[in-house]
Amino acid sequence: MRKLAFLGVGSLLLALGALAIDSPTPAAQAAQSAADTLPAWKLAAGDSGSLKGPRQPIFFRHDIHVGVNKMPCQYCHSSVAESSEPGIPTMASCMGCHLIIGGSDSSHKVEIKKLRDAWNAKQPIEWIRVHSVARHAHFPHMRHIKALGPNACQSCHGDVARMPQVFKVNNINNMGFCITCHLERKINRDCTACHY
Amino acid sequence: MARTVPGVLAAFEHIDAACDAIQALRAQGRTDFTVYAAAHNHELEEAVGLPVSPVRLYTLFGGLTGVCAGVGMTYWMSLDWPLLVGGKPIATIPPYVVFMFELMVLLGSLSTVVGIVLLSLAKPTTGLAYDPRFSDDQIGIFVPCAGAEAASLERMFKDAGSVGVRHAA
Amino acid sequence: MSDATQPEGIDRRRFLTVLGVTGAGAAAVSGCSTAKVEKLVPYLVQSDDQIPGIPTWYASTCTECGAGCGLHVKTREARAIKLEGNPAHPVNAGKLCAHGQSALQGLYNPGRVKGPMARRDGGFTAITWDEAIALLSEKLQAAGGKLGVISGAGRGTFSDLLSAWTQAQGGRVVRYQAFDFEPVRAANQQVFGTSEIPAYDFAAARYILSFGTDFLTDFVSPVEHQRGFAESHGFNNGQMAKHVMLAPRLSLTGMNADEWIMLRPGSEAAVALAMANVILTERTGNPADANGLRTALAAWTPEKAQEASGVGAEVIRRLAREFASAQPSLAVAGGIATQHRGAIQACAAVNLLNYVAGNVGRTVKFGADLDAGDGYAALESLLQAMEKGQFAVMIVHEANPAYSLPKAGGFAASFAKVPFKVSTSLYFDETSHLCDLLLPGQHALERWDDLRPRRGVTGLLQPVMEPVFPTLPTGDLLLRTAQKLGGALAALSAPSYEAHLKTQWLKTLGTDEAWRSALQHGGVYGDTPVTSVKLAATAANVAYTAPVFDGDAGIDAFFFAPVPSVMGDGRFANRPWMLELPDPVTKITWHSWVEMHPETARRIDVREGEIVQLTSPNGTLSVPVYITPAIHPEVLAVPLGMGHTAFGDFATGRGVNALDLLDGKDGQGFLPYQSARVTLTRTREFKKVAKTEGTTRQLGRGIADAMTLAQARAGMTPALARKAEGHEVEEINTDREVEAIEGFRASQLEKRNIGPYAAEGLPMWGMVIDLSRCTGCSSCVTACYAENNIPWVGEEAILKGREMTWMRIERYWEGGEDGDPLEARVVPMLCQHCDNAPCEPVCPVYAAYHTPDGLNGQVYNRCVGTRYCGNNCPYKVRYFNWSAYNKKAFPEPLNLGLNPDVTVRARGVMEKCTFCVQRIRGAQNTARLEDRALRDDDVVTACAQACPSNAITFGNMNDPASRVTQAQQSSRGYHILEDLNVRPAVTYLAKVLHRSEG
Amino acid sequence: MATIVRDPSVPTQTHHEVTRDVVNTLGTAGRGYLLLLAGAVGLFLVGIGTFIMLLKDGLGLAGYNPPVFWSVFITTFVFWVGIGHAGTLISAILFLFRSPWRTAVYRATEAMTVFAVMTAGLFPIIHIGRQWFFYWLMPYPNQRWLWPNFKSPLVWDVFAISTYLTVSTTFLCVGLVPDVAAARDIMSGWRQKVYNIFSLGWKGTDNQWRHYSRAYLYLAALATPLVLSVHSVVSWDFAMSIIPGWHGTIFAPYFVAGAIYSGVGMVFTLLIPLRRVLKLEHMITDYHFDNLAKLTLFTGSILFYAYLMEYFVGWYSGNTFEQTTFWRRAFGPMWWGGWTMIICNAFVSQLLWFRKIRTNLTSLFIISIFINIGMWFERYVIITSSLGNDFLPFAWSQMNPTWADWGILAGSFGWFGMWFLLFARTFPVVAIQEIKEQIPYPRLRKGGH
Repeated sequence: MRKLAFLGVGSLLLALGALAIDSPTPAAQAAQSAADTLPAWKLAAGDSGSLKGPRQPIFFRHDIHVGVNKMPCQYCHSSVAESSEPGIPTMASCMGCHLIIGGSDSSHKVEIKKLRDAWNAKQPIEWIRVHSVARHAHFPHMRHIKALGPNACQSCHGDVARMPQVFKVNNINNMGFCITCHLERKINRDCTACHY
Repeated sequence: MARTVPGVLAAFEHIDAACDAIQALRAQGRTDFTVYAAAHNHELEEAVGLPVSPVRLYTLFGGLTGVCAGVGMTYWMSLDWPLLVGGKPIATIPPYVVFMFELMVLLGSLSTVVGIVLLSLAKPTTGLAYDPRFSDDQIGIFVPCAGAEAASLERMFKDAGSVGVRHAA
Repeated sequence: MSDATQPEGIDRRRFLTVLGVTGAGAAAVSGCSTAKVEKLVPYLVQSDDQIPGIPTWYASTCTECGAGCGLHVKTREARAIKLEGNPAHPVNAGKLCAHGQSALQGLYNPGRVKGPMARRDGGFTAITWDEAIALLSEKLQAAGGKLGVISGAGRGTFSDLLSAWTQAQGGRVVRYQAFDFEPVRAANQQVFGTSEIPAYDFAAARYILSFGTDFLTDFVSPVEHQRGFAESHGFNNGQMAKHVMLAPRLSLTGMNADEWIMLRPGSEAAVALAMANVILTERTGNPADANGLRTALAAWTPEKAQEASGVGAEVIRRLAREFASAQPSLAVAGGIATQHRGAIQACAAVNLLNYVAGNVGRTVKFGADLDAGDGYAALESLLQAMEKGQFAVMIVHEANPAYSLPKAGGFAASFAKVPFKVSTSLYFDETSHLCDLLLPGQHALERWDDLRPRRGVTGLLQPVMEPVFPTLPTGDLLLRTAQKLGGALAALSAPSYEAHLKTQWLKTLGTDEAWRSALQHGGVYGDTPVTSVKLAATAANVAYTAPVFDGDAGIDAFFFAPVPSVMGDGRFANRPWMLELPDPVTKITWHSWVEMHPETARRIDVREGEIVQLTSPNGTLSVPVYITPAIHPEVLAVPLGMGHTAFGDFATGRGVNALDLLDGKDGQGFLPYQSARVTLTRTREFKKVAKTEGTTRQLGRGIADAMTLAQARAGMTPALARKAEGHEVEEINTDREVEAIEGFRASQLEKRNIGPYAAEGLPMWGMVIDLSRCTGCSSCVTACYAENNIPWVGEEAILKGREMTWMRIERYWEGGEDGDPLEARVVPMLCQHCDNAPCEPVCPVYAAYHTPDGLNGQVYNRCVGTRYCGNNCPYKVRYFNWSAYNKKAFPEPLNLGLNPDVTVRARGVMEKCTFCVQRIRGAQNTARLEDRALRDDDVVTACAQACPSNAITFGNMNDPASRVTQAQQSSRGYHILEDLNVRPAVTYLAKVLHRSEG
Repeated sequence: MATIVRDPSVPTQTHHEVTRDVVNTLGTAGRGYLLLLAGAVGLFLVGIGTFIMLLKDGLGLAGYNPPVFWSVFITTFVFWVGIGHAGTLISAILFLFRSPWRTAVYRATEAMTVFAVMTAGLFPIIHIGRQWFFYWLMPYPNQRWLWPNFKSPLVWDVFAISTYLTVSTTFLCVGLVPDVAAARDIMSGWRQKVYNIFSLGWKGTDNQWRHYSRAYLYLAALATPLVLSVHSVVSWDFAMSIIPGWHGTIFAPYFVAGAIYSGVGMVFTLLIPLRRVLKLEHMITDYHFDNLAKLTLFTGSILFYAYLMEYFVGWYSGNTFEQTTFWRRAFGPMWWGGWTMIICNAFVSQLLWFRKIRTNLTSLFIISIFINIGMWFERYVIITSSLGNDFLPFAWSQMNPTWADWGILAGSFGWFGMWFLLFARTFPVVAIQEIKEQIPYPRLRKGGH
């Protein structure tokens, strides 16, 4: 008697609806998640399996590049401010630095070598995708950067600067996650803003 | 099996006889007796003379709750995320009347059922002597009592025209 | 606009997958978020002009027909995803026909040859390019000059190279187009002493007389013609040209005629001569030398023309007078639909007519020297040589003679006599199946090339993406063989065809900058010169003799009319977009048919869909009947371009090849398409015709409204006009009711302005469609398919009425009964984005709702598919995914052409026109980044962009200055089904009929 | 106790006989019954198979032919909802009217109602394009914060149907309690245990009867407007649209009458064989069928009038769309459907003016079959023919059902039949206690009060 059950809910909806709606704010989630991923300088690729998030072909350390070396996100994800796609760094831009920088620690040397080999073989690296919005939702990155400033990345992607291995902090595929923010900031909630 | 209540159980085949017996019991000022019947019967009802069942209050309450739920749900949900369709106002009464009505009927009837259950439970039947024929063609009267009283009641029932009297202990 | 300079080292068009959502044509399927692991593959080196998520545009040139229109190619993540016209191009000025746009499906066609192949023991086996070139060179070596080439390539650097290459080996090359204009050229030779094809200036003409020429579809330069035609024939503050069609069958062009005069096939010359005669005798001030024709023409009286053509003498006189008095006027003849054995006469007669009316030089402009092949005669002589076994090697390039020549001509047999046959065709077509070596060339969007369609216009082609398959541009093939063979060929020493092309261009351009800007603009465009012509001595010999038809006349014999349709000469038959595009006249898709006049059908008692056998001396065809009033009772018309025996899975075995009833032989130097009589036998078998039309009459519902020129000039509204015509007008709402409705609406508008709807300065998107300009050419339909990832559904689904055309062209017939003239009305029907949309309130989940900017939103991923909206839409413009069309319609590599900005709809959801919301949002994003408000021209829908006759205007109705708001002011404006009070955002401007007074 | 001129509404049996006869129907099943049941289950499996195909390949398998976006599934949905109505009418409305002839038949008809609505409830799910998202039509809290559109008649439907199902089920179960108790007191073994549970400890004490009889009255009072509302809401699925042929104010009463008409038709189809199989001839008598027949005649005549009005208004409206629609309904490509519906419903029902036909079970049975067919076609014609030719002639078309449509239709009959047969063997199909209520208890002293 599913329908019966549903109708029970039906009469209590006001209360339940309110409950369902308050989900933790992205900022809070980011902070909490950052706490359990403090950057450790020496991490071999072997360790990456024990870390959150998918294991990448090269153990690329966002925490070192962004956290320690203070590289701005847009240095690599260059098109984020002008295009709907942030873009991922070309092999060339990686090599731009790593032609010289071979890594101080042995565990780093190994990974950088992988990069150089791939470059010499003219073989692009197939990164595992961590964040992907459902394909029926269009997310224009540039609009969000324009509105929230160049460092707004973490409001969705979490504090990448402290992640040895990037993982999903927020379920960006939950429409509720987008809506929370749009509501807080009193931004257009029109469906065809994203769905077309 | 709950312990049985001691008392006298009389069976009747004739309606007038049963009614007479009930009248007699009430004349003695008794109200604790129980009358069994296979069907709803007005003569018996009059004889027993209990007030009208309060179950209708449950119905009323349920119905009203339904209407309110109907109003609240439709209005709140329309305004929670205002979407314009067909150039009509975002929240508007006429189509929502349907929901008020349906929920009224639904909750009304459900709470009525709840009513029966609760009210019947108020006067439990466990342990009272019972005979299968009461759900067939006989009328039964059970009076909780013991000893001499029981004997007098039995005599009274016999006189009234009972087809059989049994003592439960 | 990006140029083609290459970042050193790495090819700038590396084939890359980028970012799951946008890359790899990754079909964004609605409804489900995928759990499977997605890969991100970075560029090695990102080219300076490729930014993921942002389209890159390249200028190029269309090669689908000889017209040489300019292209803008939209690419995303190094994939071509949309073709649009190049606004700077003199020929098409930013517009493009359906054929041109379908080039994408030529590029991504699954039927392409995926690499070089050689015939080994019967079958084809893949080989490497080096082997292939070695093999070819060796054969050429051995051939010792016994080399023949049939090339369909347009005139340009490649054709020069090809002839240089061939002649250096002592071979013969023939440039052959199936649809040529030889009769026109012959007639021009006879009358004006020049064999070139003139440019027709329709825009300047005040009176257009077409002798069966379908100049909007398949004649010389269709897009250019349609632009001009819309300019002159479209109603423009009180002015419009008149268009009269004299033809046995109503073509797309005929459908746009103000007057259709049905004449007997082959009798055009008689009428044209009579008209010239009338003009000469009645009118003074003819061109001086024209008077010399008086005696020559005196014999051709209208009465004589009447018995030849069945057109009343008085009508002929009237037309002649109108034609002469409207200055300048324009008469056109020629084209496949009139290519009978009297075609040269007809064209010559029309030349005289134009001349005496003083149109030559004004609307008929010589000097353009439009590209025409070497002609059918040249091909015939080549074939005879082939028959005699004079060739050791035969190369067929971008031509398919095995299909486009009548079987009776025996091409296959004589082709078989050539020991070694090579095809550079991109597709497995009939000809390549006969060949020994397949050297697939590259598609126009993959290679370097250029075209010289006419004097003063040179179009460049540049690769917009990495080749889909490992193919080799035929130019490079020639150069590499040349290097191998050496000898006389040593001169052709360029390292690559690209280099060769550039050197050729630098000869004229000089600097690299000039070359770069040429690339950016898609070519070099100068003025087309106009040379004046005089009557030649032979002009006086023009005469009319009834043309000969194969097969004997008789009561049960019909004229057989193979007519060009969507498939052209057959080259488009392997493209689903074209197969699914309803024929503009009959609205039939996916198969062949025979058109029959209702009287005829009644006489021989056949019903629509009955399969009949047409028999001519040369063969037999079985086709289902389609009954239409738009054809001469003695004529049976069958579309050309179908019935392929090879040419990919889409084309093979679809419909019949009308050429099978013709015999190829003819002395006059062209293929006489209209030269057979057929007899008809019933089979009593039936096949439901896969047409998209329900009923052909609009039952006085005022859907496609029209008014006379006088009424339009008087500024009448369509309703008034209908009253004036004496039609009783449906007045469902009295004035008081209308008032009440308005009052009610006002109160509703207040109540709904909450939340996002209360925002200030919102746009209100709207559209205006001018029916006096719209020709029904269906270019917008294909544009919509390309832009919005609309799946084609196939014949079986169309038989169940399940086509998905967001934009469809409805065609209604008016009149045609008891004397009053037959008239075609076309209405582009798309989602009207009603303000009071009936589809919205019935959706239980708000999947259909109204956006704050006035769109009728459709949220695919919210739709559960109750289809109530489809029922409740009075315009029937909502389309449901009955099956998983998104999977079926985009097989590899067709999926590469998907537009990443538009969700591909999954099975079970409703879809419809969105006013190209992705373009609107895109423009809004750009404007936001540039901190400015939207401009009027920021958003152009795909249909409006493509429309060759500029019939569609789109914009913000809340902006009083916008073009759409201006256009809405027209008194001709009306809404379809206005009485329903759904308040559509699409306004139609009534068609205007230029009928002769009295 | 027979009298010279007896009131046919008063059963001839004694209380004891009533109990015995009814409870006897609960015995072990005979061959005929098992065959019927097997048939029903078979049809149901056909339906399941078809539905799986639909899930796999999509609705394209059915004969939809746009602009005909709705066809057999919605037709069958309306058909079954309609069937339901007769039951509630007889059990609730006639209860309020105290009409004596309802008692013997109402239990069976009410069971029919519940199972018919249960069947109907499946169809909106089968019919939609993405069946796995059917629950989006219900207002449940979700992280997207999306709610259904309460302006949509389809959401009205969801509420109306689910309410109707719930209430009629409750009504049925409440009515069953005393009878199950009676069965419990006679039966032995496992059956007794089962009934013991279902009887909820019913003893028939004065107190229980007091609340029970009252509550039953209020349930009937609530169910009564529900009967009328549910099919009105269903009719609004069509009437709320703008499609000529659907957009009619007459629709609500028209559909309700049609519903009851079809329902009573189904009652005949079920009861005439059932009473034979269960040997209840002396309980469900000609007297009851006669009254049911009169009800049929009444609703049938309302339907007749509604048909006339539809065509009249179509013509009188002066609205070219309405006129075309109705012209084509009668003389267009769907003429056969149009006339089937008129003949089977409007004309056949008029035969019931004749007492001979009314009282002859064979003729009644045949007529009932006509009614079932006619009413299914009525919905089919109204839906497909109106959709097939509405505003834009260019888009007109007709649809032909395919195996998928028929498969689902068959499945629905199987599903319904299965439940009804199971019920008939498991629970008293005649209301013991209400029959007894009509039979006066014997008296010691003649005359009585």
